[in-house]
Amino acid sequence: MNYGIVIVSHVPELAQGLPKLLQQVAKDVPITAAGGTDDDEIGTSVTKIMTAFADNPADELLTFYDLGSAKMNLELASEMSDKPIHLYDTALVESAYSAAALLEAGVKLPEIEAQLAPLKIK
Amino acid sequence: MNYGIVIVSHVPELAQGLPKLLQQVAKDVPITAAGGTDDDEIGTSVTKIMTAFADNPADELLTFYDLGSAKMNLELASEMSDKPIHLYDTALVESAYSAAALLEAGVKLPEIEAQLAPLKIK
Amino acid sequence: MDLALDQATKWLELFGDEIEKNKAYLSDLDTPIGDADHGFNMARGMEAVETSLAQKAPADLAGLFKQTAMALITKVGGASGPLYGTAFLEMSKQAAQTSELNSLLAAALAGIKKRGGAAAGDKTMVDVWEAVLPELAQGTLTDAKIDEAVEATKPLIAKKGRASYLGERSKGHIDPGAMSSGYLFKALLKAVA
Amino acid sequence: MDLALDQATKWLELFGDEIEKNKAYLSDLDTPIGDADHGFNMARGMEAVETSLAQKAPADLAGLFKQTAMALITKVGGASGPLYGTAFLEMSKQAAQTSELNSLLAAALAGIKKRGGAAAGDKTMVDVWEAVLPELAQGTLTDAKIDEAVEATKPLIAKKGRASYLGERSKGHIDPGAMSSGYLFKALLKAVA
Ligand SMILES: Nc1ncnc2c1ncn2[C@@H]1O[C@H](COP(=O)(O)OP(=O)(O)O)[C@@H](O)[C@H]1O
Ligand SMILES: Nc1ncnc2c1ncn2[C@@H]1O[C@H](COP(=O)(O)OP(=O)(O)O)[C@@H](O)[C@H]1O
Ligand SMILES: [Mg+2]
Ligand SMILES: [Mg+2]
Ligand SMILES: [Mg+2]
Ligand SMILES: [Mg+2]
Repeated sequence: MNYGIVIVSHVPELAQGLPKLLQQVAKDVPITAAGGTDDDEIGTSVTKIMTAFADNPADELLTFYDLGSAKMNLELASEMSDKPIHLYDTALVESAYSAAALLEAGVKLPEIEAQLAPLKIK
Repeated sequence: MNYGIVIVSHVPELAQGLPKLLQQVAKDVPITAAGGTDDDEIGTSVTKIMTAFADNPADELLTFYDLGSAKMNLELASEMSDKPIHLYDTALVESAYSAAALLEAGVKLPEIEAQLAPLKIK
Repeated sequence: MDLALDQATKWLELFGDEIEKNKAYLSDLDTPIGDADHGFNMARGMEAVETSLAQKAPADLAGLFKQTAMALITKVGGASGPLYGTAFLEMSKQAAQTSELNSLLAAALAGIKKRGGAAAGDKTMVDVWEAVLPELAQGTLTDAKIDEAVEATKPLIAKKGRASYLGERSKGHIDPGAMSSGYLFKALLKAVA
Repeated sequence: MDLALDQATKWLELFGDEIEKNKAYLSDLDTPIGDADHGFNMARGMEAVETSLAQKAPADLAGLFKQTAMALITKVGGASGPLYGTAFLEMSKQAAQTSELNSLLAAALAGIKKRGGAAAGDKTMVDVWEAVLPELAQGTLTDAKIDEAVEATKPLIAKKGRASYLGERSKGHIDPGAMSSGYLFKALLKAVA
């Protein structure tokens, strides 16, 4: 089972930047992102999220988001997607970083989720 | 007492993007940021942080960061700064957003800190 | 009562008009407890609904609600997008079985609550839906009661959405999504009158 | 023993040489439990130290350590910057009172622990400093003992720094900052020999 990470943010720059932080400690983990509305304003886009899902070469995706409306669009997108999508209500930056480092180290999903659990804040 | 927010991230784009998310709900709160090393690589810079402190017109600053080494540089910078600096070990995006919205609403610092407390994850 | 295609079409037109007319006000409501865009989000979404329905006239209720849902989901840009989008998506699915209005709206409300996780009292659009649907089912819904339901969100402390970040400070402000849902039900009353 | 300015200068030169020689190895250590840059960070920092000292020859120990601190703080770019930077900053302040080596190093260690919040057993450079300082004070420190202290970080689970995100997976890897501190103390032994 190969896993990838998808970052969903209301802000395009955040969606561009966070993967750089992650890729540094997870060079072999596929990471894609969706940031901003279709017009690159502050908000989220189901279309962009579905593209991030499809563009990510992994079979199964761990997804992280910033604010609640991003979560709702993530859920809509995952209902429309074939891939298994895992969604975490954890601190965006810190939990995506943890997940990335742990995936690179070959840690299995249940153990990763156990480590993410204390970061649940939403 | 007027408060401002300073964002410190290892990534330049994150430091550019997060303030946009915050400013949307906190148009009157001064927000500055320091992202990346002096060469704009992944890391943090005491120099950039001190500039963010000085450029922020507020008298007192609430600061948020991503990873531990950013915190150490924040502390170094605050030791070298005249302004009172408050540093939070809370989820970067979610707590900076909370603080911004609450400052805009005129909430006092003790109440803001009470609301940030459950977001402490580092 | 069974909702006819022409009534539903009128419903959406009237709703779109109210949104367009009041978009600045809705965004004002979204300022102290949000990011000041609810009206503009909804106006953009309803304009996309209008465009979609003009480009392709739906054959039936299910089609009308489906097109509406997709336009809102893809164009609104804020929380109200997935929420109203899901509401119309559920009505679209339900419309394959029945055109009975209360049944459709119940499916919509269930969808909103599932999508957003809100319950009555959380200071969201759900508060208006929960207050309005029983009255509608009894045939006792009026504009005044809709106004009351919207106004009733004022003293609540927000538990969902951007307003929830303000905590106590969300008290004393009408919820913008509640207001737009108020417009939705007033438009419905006119459309089925 | 009192540390003389020429000994301290030699110390930093030898340390800089070891860092430059082993930067790829240090970054390799920083790969399974970090972001693969510790060696490059330290090399950049020590090059900046060399430049700074060449541009302005410090008048005394305090000046030497202060310039070293500022170069590391501003140029290292990673956690080791504020940590080693604080170590030398504290030695600089202490050097205003005394040149006694153990006293200087104790001040440095206290600074590192305050800055990073680490304790012995957390799998950081602190583990090496804590093991080495008593031996140094007794006059019993050897390269072999330094190697042991560095190696002793291998089975530990990291509690601080980027390695701490790996949890259990940080076991079985030598801490890179411990290794660079190992070079620091080997260089010291040579410089004061
Ligand atoms: N989880 C939720 N459940 C129900 N309604 C919600 C939820 N989150 C937000 N809302 C509604 O959405 C409205 C805000 O919509 P809008 O301003 O368009 O989105 P955003 O907050 O993303 O800018 C709120 O007034 C509230 O009625
Ligand atoms: N809080 C801390 N206290 C003590 N040492 C630490 C701490 N955080 C990190 N370190 C040390 O720093 C080393 C990593 O340095 P470096 O790779 O230059 O920084 P970064 O992790 O920011 O890339 C670790 O091996 C460890 O020895
Ligand atoms: Mg809004
Ligand atoms: Mg919005
Ligand atoms: Mg490193
Ligand atoms: Mg680094």
